[in-house]
Formats: sequence, C-alpha cells, structure tokens
Amino acid sequence: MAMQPIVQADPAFISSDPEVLVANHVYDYLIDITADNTIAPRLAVDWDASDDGLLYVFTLAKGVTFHDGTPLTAADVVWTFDRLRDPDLGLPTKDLYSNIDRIEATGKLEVTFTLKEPNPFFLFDLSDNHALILKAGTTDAGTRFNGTGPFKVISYNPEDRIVLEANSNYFIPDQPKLAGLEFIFFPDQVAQVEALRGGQVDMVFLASSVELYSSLQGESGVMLVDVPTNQFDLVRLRADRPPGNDPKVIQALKLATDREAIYQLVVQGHGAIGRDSPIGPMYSQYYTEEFPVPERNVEAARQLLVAAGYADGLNLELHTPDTGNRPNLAQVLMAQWAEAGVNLELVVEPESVYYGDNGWLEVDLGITGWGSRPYPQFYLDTMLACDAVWNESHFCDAELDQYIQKAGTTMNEVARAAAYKEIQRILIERGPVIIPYFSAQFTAIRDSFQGFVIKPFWGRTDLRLVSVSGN
Amino acid sequence: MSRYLMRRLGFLLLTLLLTSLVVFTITQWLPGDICRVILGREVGENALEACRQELGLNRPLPFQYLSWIGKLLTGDWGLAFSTRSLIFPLVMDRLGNSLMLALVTLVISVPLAVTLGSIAGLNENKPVDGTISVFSLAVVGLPEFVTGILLIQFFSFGLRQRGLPALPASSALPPDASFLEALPMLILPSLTAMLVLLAYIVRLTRAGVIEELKRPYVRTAVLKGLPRRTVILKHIMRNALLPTITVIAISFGWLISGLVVIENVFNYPGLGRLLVFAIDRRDLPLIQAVTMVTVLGFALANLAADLLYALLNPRIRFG
Amino acid sequence: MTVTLKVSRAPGAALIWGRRLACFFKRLYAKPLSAIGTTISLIFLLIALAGPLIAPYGENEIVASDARQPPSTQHWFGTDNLGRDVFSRVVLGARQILVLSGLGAFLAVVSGAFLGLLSGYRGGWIDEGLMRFFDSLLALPALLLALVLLGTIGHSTFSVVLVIVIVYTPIVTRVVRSVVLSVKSKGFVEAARLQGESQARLLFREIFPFVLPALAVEAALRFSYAIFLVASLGFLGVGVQPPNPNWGLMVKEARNYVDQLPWALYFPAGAISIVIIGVNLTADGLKRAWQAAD
Amino acid sequence: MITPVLQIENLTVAYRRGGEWLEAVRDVSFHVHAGETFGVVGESGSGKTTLALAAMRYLGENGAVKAGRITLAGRDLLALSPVEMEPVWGKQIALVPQNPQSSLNPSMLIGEQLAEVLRHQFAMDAVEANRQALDWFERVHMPDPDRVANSYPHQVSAGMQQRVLIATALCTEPQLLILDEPTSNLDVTTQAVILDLVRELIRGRQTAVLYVTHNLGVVAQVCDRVGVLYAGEFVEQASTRELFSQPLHPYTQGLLASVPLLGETKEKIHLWAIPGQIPPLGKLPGGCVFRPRCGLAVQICETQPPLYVSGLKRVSRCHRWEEIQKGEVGDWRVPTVSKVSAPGEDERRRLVLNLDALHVDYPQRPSLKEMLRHRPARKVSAVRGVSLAIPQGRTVGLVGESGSGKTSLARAIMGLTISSAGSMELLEIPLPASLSQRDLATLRHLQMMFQNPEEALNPFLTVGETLRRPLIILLGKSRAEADREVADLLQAVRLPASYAARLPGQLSGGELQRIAIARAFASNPALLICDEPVSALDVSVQAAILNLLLELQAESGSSLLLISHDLAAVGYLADEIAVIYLGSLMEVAQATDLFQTPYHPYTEALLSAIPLIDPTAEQRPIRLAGDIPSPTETPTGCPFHTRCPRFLGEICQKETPPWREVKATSKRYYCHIPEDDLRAVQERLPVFGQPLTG
Repeated sequence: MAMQPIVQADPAFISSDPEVLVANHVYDYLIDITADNTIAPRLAVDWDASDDGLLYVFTLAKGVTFHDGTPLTAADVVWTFDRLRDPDLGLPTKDLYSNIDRIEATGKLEVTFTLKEPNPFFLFDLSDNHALILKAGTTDAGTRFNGTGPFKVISYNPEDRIVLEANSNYFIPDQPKLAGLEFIFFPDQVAQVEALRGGQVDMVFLASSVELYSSLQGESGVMLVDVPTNQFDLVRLRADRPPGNDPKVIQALKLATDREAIYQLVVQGHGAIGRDSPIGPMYSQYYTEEFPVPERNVEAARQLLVAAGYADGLNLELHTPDTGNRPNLAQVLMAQWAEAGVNLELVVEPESVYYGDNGWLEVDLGITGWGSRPYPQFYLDTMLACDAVWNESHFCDAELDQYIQKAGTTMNEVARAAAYKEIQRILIERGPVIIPYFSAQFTAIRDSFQGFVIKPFWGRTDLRLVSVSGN
Repeated sequence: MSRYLMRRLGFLLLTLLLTSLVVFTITQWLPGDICRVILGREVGENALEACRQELGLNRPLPFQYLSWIGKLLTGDWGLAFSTRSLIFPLVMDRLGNSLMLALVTLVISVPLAVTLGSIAGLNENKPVDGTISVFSLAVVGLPEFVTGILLIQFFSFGLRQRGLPALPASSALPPDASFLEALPMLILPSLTAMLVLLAYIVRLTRAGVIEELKRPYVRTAVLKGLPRRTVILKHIMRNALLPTITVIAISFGWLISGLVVIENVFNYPGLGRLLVFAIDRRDLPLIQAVTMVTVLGFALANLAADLLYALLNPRIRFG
Repeated sequence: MTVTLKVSRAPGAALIWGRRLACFFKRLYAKPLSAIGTTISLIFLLIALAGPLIAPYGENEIVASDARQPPSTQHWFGTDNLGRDVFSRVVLGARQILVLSGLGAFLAVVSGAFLGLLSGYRGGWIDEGLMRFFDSLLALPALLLALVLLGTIGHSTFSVVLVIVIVYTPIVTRVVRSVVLSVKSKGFVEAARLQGESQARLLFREIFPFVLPALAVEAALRFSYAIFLVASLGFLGVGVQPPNPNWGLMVKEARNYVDQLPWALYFPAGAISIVIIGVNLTADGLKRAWQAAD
Repeated sequence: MITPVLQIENLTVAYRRGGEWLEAVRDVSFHVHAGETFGVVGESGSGKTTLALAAMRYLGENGAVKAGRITLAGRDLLALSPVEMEPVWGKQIALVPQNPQSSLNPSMLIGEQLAEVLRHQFAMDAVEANRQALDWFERVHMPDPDRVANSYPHQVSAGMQQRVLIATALCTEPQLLILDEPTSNLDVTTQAVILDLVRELIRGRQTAVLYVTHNLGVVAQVCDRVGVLYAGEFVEQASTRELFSQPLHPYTQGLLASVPLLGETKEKIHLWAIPGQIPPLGKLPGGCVFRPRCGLAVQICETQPPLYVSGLKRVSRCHRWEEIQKGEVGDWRVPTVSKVSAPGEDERRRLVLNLDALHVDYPQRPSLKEMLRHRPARKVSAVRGVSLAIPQGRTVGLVGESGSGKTSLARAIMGLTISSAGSMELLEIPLPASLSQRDLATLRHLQMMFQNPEEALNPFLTVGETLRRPLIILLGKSRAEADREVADLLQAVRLPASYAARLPGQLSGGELQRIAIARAFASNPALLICDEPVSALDVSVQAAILNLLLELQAESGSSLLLISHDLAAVGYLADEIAVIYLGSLMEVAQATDLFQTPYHPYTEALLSAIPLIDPTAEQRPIRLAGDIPSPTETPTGCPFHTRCPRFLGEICQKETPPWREVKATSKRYYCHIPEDDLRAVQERLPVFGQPLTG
C-alpha cells in the first residue's frame, strides 16, 4: 500500500493519517470508533457509567497478549492513560484528559476511571487517536513496536517502507484476514498513483487530492472510494490585533469570498460546501443551514474596507503549508480578494516551518488543515474557546464561550443541539474564520479486495476485515 | 609524479574541510523547528525543550561543528532527527542506489558520447558533424524534469494506453532488490540522465579532436605514410582523449545535480530524493550527511580524473 | 542577452567600438544555427519586456467558469485546473524567469569579472586564497548548493538571485582570470607599466578589452544555465512561491492532472526548452564570432 | 639529360580566404637531380613553405594547385589520390619540419615513433624494428640512444628532437628529402651540429634534397644550386658560387647587401636597406613584382619580365640583367661615409648604467619532501654575478644563446624581474630593484623595446594614443602638445603622420617595430634596452630597423643595450660587445677587437658555428658536445667547462677562472688559459674566413 512517509512511531506523538493507520494495526484502542462515528468495543468488551457521569468501569477482553508474549492486564491500561495525561511529559493529550481525577485497576481485567466533572463525550475522548494501549513501562515506543494489535512489525525502513505480518494469536478469532501488510512511503502523491498503475502497490490513500482521484477514473482493475468527512481547511484571521480586530474587516473578507467557485475549483464539487463553522453536515444531529452565509458582494466588501480605513487596499501575508489543497485554495482566495482591494502575498511553506514556533499560532492570516473528528466538541474546545490551546485566531467571544461551555458539559442532548446552533450563528455573523468546504477522502484500491470500509478520519480505517478474493 | 599526487591530495583535503565549513554554517540558519517536526504540532512546550536538549541544539556552534566533524569521520553519524533512525546505513543505502543509477548512465553514455564526439570532430563541418552538433545543442537545453516527464508520458502512459508492455513510470526500488529486478526501473531515469550528459560530453570531445587535428605532429604522422586509420587511432585519439577525461570528472558533477531532479521525477530512492526529503523536513544532520557524502564522491571523482589524466599524460607523469 | 557596457572613451574609440559590435552581430547572423538562436533569444526578450501588454489575463486571474478548458481561440494555450489562462501565465512567466536569471547571471558576470581581474592581475595570496575558496564552492554541484541555500534563507526571488550569483561567480572568475593571466605577460602591458601607467588604467584600458569577448560568451552561457537552474528549482518547489508563474512550478503543478489537462504541462515545458536552446545557440554563435574576430 | 628526381613546371598554388582565391606561388619551375641539394631562399610570405608542401601534395583544405605539373621520378603526383599518395609519402618523399618540439607525438615514446615507420614500410617485426631504430639513432650521433628511445619528446632537447625527425625521414631511403627551415628554431651552435649532420648524411646518398630557408648563410654552406623566391615568383636561379659572387637580380643584390657580414662593424660599412615592404598576398603591383622597391626600375619594368637565361643553368627575372652582369649598375655595398658616433674623447665618460655582480634567481616551488626536511628550496639562477658598464652615448651588445640569461638580465635592469643580489646604478644614482619603487624621473630615462612586434602595441588603441601616453605621463606635456609631437615622432621613424589614426592590426611587422622605437625614444631616455629588436622581422626589413636605431641613437645621444643571439647584427651595431653563457659573462671587448684572436673558447665556438655568407670561405669546425646544462644544477668552477673544446681538466672544474686583460686591446675574458697560449693555438687555423673585401 502507498502512503506518505511516517515521521513518528510512538503512539503518544502520532498525528498524520499514515501514522495513525500503522499504529492502529500494531496496537489496539481500549474502545474504537465505527465508520458512522459510534463507539464500538475493542480491548474493552464491556463498560458502564455511573448515573452522575463521574465513574466509568471497563472490562477487558480475555486472552489478549502483547507481541512479545506478555499478557495484557488492567495495569497496562492504567499506565498508558497515566502517561498520556501526565502534565510533566506535556504530551498532546495532556489537556484532553485533564478532566480525569484518577484511574485504578479494580480487577485483573477491570479498569475504573473517576472524572472531576461529567463529560458527555468522555467515551469519544478515550477513543482518541493517541489512546493506544502500550505495555506498562515501555520506554522505546519510538523505535520498537510491541503492541497487542492484529499485525506484527517485521522490518521498518524509516524513509522507504514498513512491513507487517499477521499476528497469529490476535485475541479476536479469524482476524486479521490478510496474511500481511506492506506500507511503501512516497513523498509525493503523483508517484503513488504511478505505483498503483504500475502494479507495484494495491492501495493508495489519496487524502483530499481531487486531481489524482479524477485521473484514476476508469483505470481498469481499480475501485475508487469517496467518503464525505468533516475534514476542512480553515482560513482564519487573527482577531486580537489590527486588521482582524475590526469586525468590518472580517465581514468584508467573508463578502469577498465566492464559496461556490472555491467549492468547484479547489475540490471539484466533492465533499460539502462549508458554512464557516467546524460543525459539518457529518454531524447530522447538530448541523443546520438555518442561518444564511453572506452572499458574495465585492462592492459591499470594498465599502466596508474603506469604512475600516483601508481605502487604498489592505495588504496581508497569507501563510499556508504546501500540502493538500491548501496552496490551490490560497491562490483562488488571492484572486477573489484582489477584486475587493485585498492584496495578498502568499507564503507557502513546508509543514515543519508553518507549524514551527512563529508559524500558525502567530501569523495574521493563515490556512490550517483540521482532521475529521467523531464529535464536534473537540474543535470548539481546542480551537474556539477563549482558553483553547490552539486558538490560532485568538478569538474570544463571551457569548460563544458560554455556549461552548454549555455544550461541553450538559448531558441533555436537546440542550446541546440548541447550543451548537447558536455557535454556528455566532461564527457566521462575527467569527474571524472562513471554512469554504469540507473535503471528501479518496482511496483507490485494487478491486480484488473486499470488506474495505473507510472511516472519516482515514487513519482509523480498520483493515482487519479486509480480505482478498482469489486473484 | 608523486609530487603532483601529494599536491592534488592536499587540495582535496583542504577543499573538503572548506566545504564542510560552508555546509555547516549554511545549514545552521535553517528556519523551522526540528523538534516541532518530530513531536507533531499538538505537543507542549516542555516536550519541545526536552527534545532540543537531547539533540544538543543549544550547545555553542563551534562545539557542535567539532563534534559533528568528529562523528562524521568515525562513521557515527547519529540519528536523523525526523525519522529517528541511524543516518549512516540510510545514507549508505541511498548512496548505493544513486551510484547504481550513475554507473549505468556513465557506462553507456561516456563511450557513446566519446565516439560521437570524435566522429563529429574528425568530419568537421560535414553533414554528420552538423547533425551531431545540432542534436547535442538541442538536448543540452532540455532540463531533466522536462525530458523525464516526456519519457514517462511516452514510454509509460502511451504504451500502456495502447496495451503494450510499458516501462514502470516510478522507480520505487524495494530495498533489497537485486540489480536484475531493479533494471526495468532504471531504464527511464538513466535514459533521462544520459541525454543531458551525452550532449555535454559530445561537444567537449568534438572540440578536443578538432584542436588536436591542427597540431603539427599529425602532419608528421601522415607524411610517414601511415594509413589514415592508424594516424587517427594511434596518434590523434590518444592525445584527444586527455581533455575528455577531465570532462568526465566535471560531468560527474552535472550528473549529481541532474540526479537530484531525476530521482524526484521518478521517485527513485537515491541521495537526491533523500536530500529534498531532508530539506523539506529541516532535518539538520541528514542534510549535512548527504551533502558531505555527495561532495566527497564528487571530490574523489575529480581526484580520480586528475590521476588518470596524469598517468596518461607523460608530460606530467615524468615531470 | 547583450552586455551593455557604458564605456566613456574618446570619439575615435566609440566609432571603433561601434564598428566592432556591428561586425559582431553580422557574424552572429552569418551561421544558420546562431541566427536561429539569436532570433529566439530576442523574441523571448521582447516577450519578457512587453509581457503585460501581450498577456490577455493577469498571472493569477481566475475565471471560474473557464476552468480546465483545452486550447481555444479565447484561451490560446487553454486554462489550468484553477481556471487561469495558461498563455498569459507562460508570457508573464517569461518576464519572471528571464529577469530573474538575467539579473542573477549579470551580477555573477560583473562580480566574476571584478574578482577575475583582481586575482589574475594581483596574484599572490589573494589569488591563492580566492581560488581555494572557490574550489570548495565548485565542489558542491550547483543544484545541491542552491537547494541547501534556498532551504535555509527561505523562498524569495531575492534568495534565488543570490543563489545564482553564489553558484556562478566562481566559474566566471576562473574564465576571466585565465584571460588576464595570458594578457598580463604580453609586451604592450609591460611597456605600459614601464611608462608609469597607473594600475587602474592599466587594468581597464589595456587588459579589460581582451576580457570582454570571453565575458560576453560566458554571460550568455551563465544566462542559459541560470534559466535551467531557476526552472529546476521551480519544479522542485524550492525558492519560488505560488502563484508565481515560474515555468518549472507550472510544470510541477500541472503534473498532477497531466491526463486531463496535458496542455497545462506541455506549453510551459516547451517554453523552457525553446528558451534554453535559443540562448545556448546564441552563446555558441558568440563564441564562434569571437574566435573568428581574433 | 637524365630525368631529375623532382620536376616542377609553371606551378601556381592559391589559398581560399573568405571566398576569394589568393595566389601564394605563381608560375614556378625548377628541378632537382639525384644527389643534388637545391636551396629555395625567400622571406616570410614569399611562398617558400607553400612550395615545399605543394611538392609533397600536402596542402591544407583551403589550398589548391591551380596550374602546373609536379612529377617525382617521372610520375605525375597531381594525378594521385590521397590513398595512392600514402606509399609515396612513406617511401619516396620525406620531410624534416621546422619546429621539432610540436612535430613529435607528445604521448608516445620516441623510439616507437621511428620503429612504427620501419614496421609499416618494411614489414619488420617489432624486435628488428627497434634494433634498426637504435641503429639509426647511432647514425644521427644521438647521445645515449637507449635512454632517448625510451623517453618522451618533452624529456629531450630540441636538438635531439630534430635528430629523431631526420632519422625518421631518412630511414626509408627516400628519393626526395625536403627540409623546411629545419634549424631556424635552434641555437646557432646546435644549428651548426645539425647542418654538419645533414651534409654528412646527404653526401653518401643519391637523394635529391630541397632545402627551404630564409637564412642566406645556411644556403651558402649547404646547397649546390639556389633559387631566390620573392612574393611567390622565382627572381633568380643559379649555382651557389655564381649567385653569391655575382647576383644578377636587384632583389638578390639588395638581400646580400642588407645582411651584416660577420666582423663588419658600423665603422667599416653602411648596411643597405631595401625600401618598402613585401606586397601582401593578393595585392601585387603590375609588371615586375619587385618594381616598387627596386633601385633600377625603369619604364620597361612595367611589363612582366620573363626568366632570362643568364648563363649555364642560370636564369634571372630582370630586364636589365646584362647591365648588372657587366657591373655598370647596382652595387650597394658602400663604405661608411661619416663617422656615425664620435668615440668618446674623455675616457672617463659618465656611465649611464653600471651593474655590479647582479644576480637573478627564480625560486622553485619546493616539493613536500623538501619542505619536511626544510632543505633550502632549489632555485634557478638565471644571472650569476654580471658586472657591466654602459658609457654615455655608446651602444653595448650582449650576445648569448637561449638559456644564457640575457633576457632575465634585461628584465632585471627594467625592474620587471626583481634581482636577488648585486647593485645597479642609473646615471650614477642607485636604481631600486623593483619597478614599483622607481619614480617617474627614473622611468623616463630607462625604456625597453620588445622582440615580438605583434605584441608590442595594444591592438585596441590607435598608434596616436600609444605614442601620446609617454609624452603625457613621463614628460608631463598637455594633450595638445603631445598630439603635435606625435607627428614629429612618426616623421623621425620615417612613417607618414597619417599613421597616427591607424590601428596596429593594419600595419606590417616592420612598421609596428618602427612605432615601438618611436615610443621608446619618445621620452628621450638615457638608456634604451632592445631585446632581440630584429630577430622577428624579415631580412630585408632588419637592415632598415638597425639603421634607424643607429640614426636615432646618434641624434638623441642616448646609449643602447642591444641584446641578441645574432653576433653579426650585434657586431655591426655595437661599440662594445659582451658574450654571455649560462648567466655569466665570458668575454667583453670593443667590437673590432672581439673578432681578433685570442678568443674565449666559447666565443671561438660561436664564431665557427655561424654559417658564413661566402660559400668559398673555409671555417674550422669547432662543435660543442651535449646540450646547455639545466640552470638548476649549475656546473662548479668555469660554467663552460662541461662543453669546452679546450677543457684543461681539474682546474676548469674546480676553480672559477680569473678575468684576464689582453694587452694593447680593450678585451677581457674569463678563462684559465693565458693569452699567449690561446693566441698561439688560434692563429694557426683561422676560425672564420676574412670578410668579403670590396
């Protein structure tokens, strides 16, 4: 299978799709997420929560062993999550699990979590990408692979490929169906498509690259899978200093943007049109189209800019990583906003520079890609709340904060849906963010494979069920 | 002769030292934070600090340089920041692939170029000289990536669309592939490299031969009544080939530059692709290691060409 | 690419220079190959100068409705995936790549000439030191040096020009130095020294006229290699920012959808090749014209 | 009438230059019999080399035979194709080329280059071929044949290389041997050895020899019959004896009159210089080609003169040859009328230049080994302790062969090369060793002329600009004054004022040298150094330049240091002559005394080596063995002892000889042999014949 090279092997630090996919098949999650965003058992076969939502007890599957033979016990789960939430280590999941009071092994195969405050999405939190169960005391997770997962690692050649073979004593019988997996790394996607055509690989993850997807149309022997997800590219303007702190400027930028044209040009009509809020159509129960998104009106945008004091044009630097559809989006925005008197200068950088220290959290105007999450609250807590760790737009709106707080804690579904509606209204009215589209995820796989189901966050796709018909 | 050898070796060492200084200082200004690349973007500040400490990014520069040189010489090239893997085996493996591609290209293009160049030189201003010169002038113009893509379109897509057996468009070599397995993947990349090299060497050989024909000793040879074939092979070619040898050393430099682009077009796992990968990742030690290996290879090629030139040229061999 | 040199000389000399340049051009058009080359170079020079007048659309002007169209009367070279007119981008790209390479090559030639004159004439430790340093720079293949430099000082047109200067100055210096060394020992230079001629006048009145023809040839060669380098850097996505109409970058972007929009790739790739071949032929013609003049 | 080996009739050869055909040789006819040596004498541009190459059918691409026949032993060569010519080149014709250095394959062993001919022509096996090759090296007196056979061309001296080429040419016993200026690049002593060898090898064989040269002396000593070539046409053919005793064409007479004979000083005769210069290819005057330069030109000369038969196997292309034969007209050897320079009355005349034990060393780049054992770096000492004084208004000649250090001495005086020891005084003021330390006043008084006229002037500056510069910088004149003076300078060197606007590219060698002289005399220097002023010029032009130097020196009163390898020319022009060998002076004497015994053995060898223009004069051959030692390992004691024919033994090797004064003359020489012994040995056999009387 062809994919981008993985940088990080230690589950605690993985972030890109390829890294999650590999870890997903070498280790196991406590609980997993299905294709339609519901929780499913994996290492934990059964669980129940107390009425006040503060106590969660999980029962682990029997007969589970790590690849080095040692059996899985509750202690391993406790050690894994204690490591993930340890403030001193400063791992990415530190804030996510800061709400956990304590974790105890209340039995050989039973683990109990006690929370400080109720959290309706706690189960989703436990199924976060990083929450793969390691053996207690593991120190070299970055270079050695010792998980309970369906595949074992035979060889790992960091810049070329990683080869896995089926784990014979995997705790779920007759899984995995494939004898082995080989992930070959290709720095650029064009080469991946060539490899698929040349028969060197059987599956290619095309992420959101629409061009490659359309170029493989009609390729004999290849099955194309197109799944709408909540992955989106966020165009955001820093709201805590000029020019972003002037609502007129934000409104002007929104008016200057032609969402329909972007949707057609950048993602060629795949995925869904964005409405400036991270709550996409995938969360059908919360998504609303009630509030109108400002139609494109260049003249109005120009007036607003003149009113805001930028009569002779607003000059801005638009920073964007050089991956995915973001450079194309940047060029289209540059052309559209130029008509309204906004002169953009593009700075396209490798991800290592864009996400560097004076990168995405500092620049005035940037485009950041956000992965697809099973539940919307993650975006609100980490990106839009006043104290959010990655509030790249430095946007702090009391009313919005209040709704976020409410949605994140109430156990009442109806109240939560109402809160999300209000959040979407506020973001459309005055949020310093533009989300033009939600991109679909594309994958191309040889049609001799069955049982292949893609999940919105591609990395969590489960290959355990995939099998080969006799070819 | 030994004096000449000692001097060339002295220059080589000095050049390598100076280049290592240049490479080290340049790579120090790399913007972008390595630790951010390694730990992903959601990581907290103290984890970053720990990573910087571990990789020794905070120590004063001269110390870093000296320790780097020390490690470079002892083969302990440390870990690549971005892939956390040992640099030495990684670079050596990629070097192997690049050398394989380079040698395949050189073995075919050099003799072909020298013969074409000589033929053009011997029949100066005749039609055969015209065609060869125009060809070499035209092909020198095409950058590697243009020729590469055109070759893919024609030999890979074109043939496949017509159902004919097609050459692989990408050359993602499995690590332990034997030469035979790798051959089909080598054809297109080396063909691209060959075109540029061919044109370059043909023009210089042709000039060398024309220059040699004007020399008086050719007249002496002819007036000895020797047949034209002996005059050409024994007298002219022996002297005309001397400047060609230095050309081949210089073309090795061309080849290395060219390979960087070709390896990226064909996704061939050589030093060139590794370098672009390292620069994209701002992987400091990997960049330094790859650059130094390339420079060493280039300098050794120059030294070899110098020695070969000295051996064949009696004026230098016997002082 | 003509090196325009503002030489304030007695009228007699200007007449001589005028005639000399005229016969230079006459000889350039004498041979068919260099005639073609010079014509191509001049045409592209014209395109570069008159770029905005010829190009019907802006370099990043997007017509959403016209996206992904094959060459037509309205869009001579068709449109790319974002709906930009390929013909306009190629024309404006000409200005960008020719000016960039031209400037870089010119600066490299000027600094190379100066350093060559200095180290060739003065000799001694300056010459030795300079040559050793340049040897180490030359040990790095051009593209490698460019990649490492651009990777570090960041992607901007200034850094690309700087790279061209750093990569090519050593080569020009070496050429100029060899000419100076050969002329320095000639009789009339020593005679001038014996008659108390000042160093500066000696360098620029006696030696420099000999360096000029070699410099012109070298300038043309460096110019074609600079185009080659800028295009290659563009293709590798280093040193140039979208939506910059750098032909190399256009080829890289077009490569993803080469099956549906082949024209978006072939026209810029063709442009690169034709310009480089044109300048190469001109450089070759210059060399022959200069050798014939000797 | 037995058929001659080489028969050329009405041959015309032309070269294509830029589309038009220029005739280099016109309507030439001559023949060479077996065993006969036919000499072709002519200046550069006269077409002599073209003639030689045409005879061998080896013209370049752009050369072609337009008319005439060339037959070799009855066979018409023009009808043969290049492939058919191969056996002819191999077996029947052979060429000895001009510059031996570049005529041997640099990367092939010398022995092999000879053996391959033997293998190919006589189908010998390798062993036999190598043995024969060594045998041939013996026959050409090659020292240490084994070492030479197994070494490369750059490892042996020019003299030895020429011997290899002669052996290669003769080893196939060709019917016709062509020699194209074989010795013009060699030193006079080496030339003498090679000429002896050529004469010895020809005498034994029935080979027909065509000897092409510009040197009248060589022709007189080597050839049986001579043809004089001028601007592509034979103006005269005769036996050597008849030609030299009674030339029947004004050009031949002019040539003979313009070449200084050995021993003739400026007090005795005034050199005749043929006016004008050789017409460029393609722009020939109507009628007799020599008319514009001929002193006897009359109305009839406007018609093209045929080759008149002026004696047994003798022709002359001059309408008035009978008058010349009767001696009524045309004799240019005129005794000096006026005393050119009054010899200095007050003996203690002011010294313009005084050199005291001057040394010039070039440091060798030390090898690593030497650096490690910090042995002193080896050095090449070009000048070893030369002391010389040049009085006011006098001309001092410095004669020496190549490698004798004469040019290094000149450059040291000018400050272009920095002398390592010894002191210099100009007008009795100490002269700093380096040019950069000298002020303008010193520069004004010291000027130099260079050998190669083509490189003497900057091709991008007009003549006016070049001449104006010394006037402005050294004499501080204003632009306007300088422009006016340029016209006077041009007039002084007999060139029209209109030349000021011309570029050097449009002038001939002679004219360029005149402008170089004008530039040198512009600042009215106290001392002018001329390094080989005439050796790069044609014979007919040399006399004019020598006379010009004489006149300008007399007018300006500046003194002259004349450096040359040509003893005859120096003998004519200089008041005092110094002979230099391997960086040290051997002998210093007044011009007249130098040619009287006793001679220093080196001077004696020089005198006997110079080919005299009189074929009847006998010369006792004194030949120097081996080659000039390499300057890095200089011999101890007397530098000349390794090659001296009068080597005494231990004393010459160990002790440096004293300077000996010759009684009653101004001569001083540097040798262990006392004066009387030398005179006794040398007087019995005159080393060179008496100069042509009358």
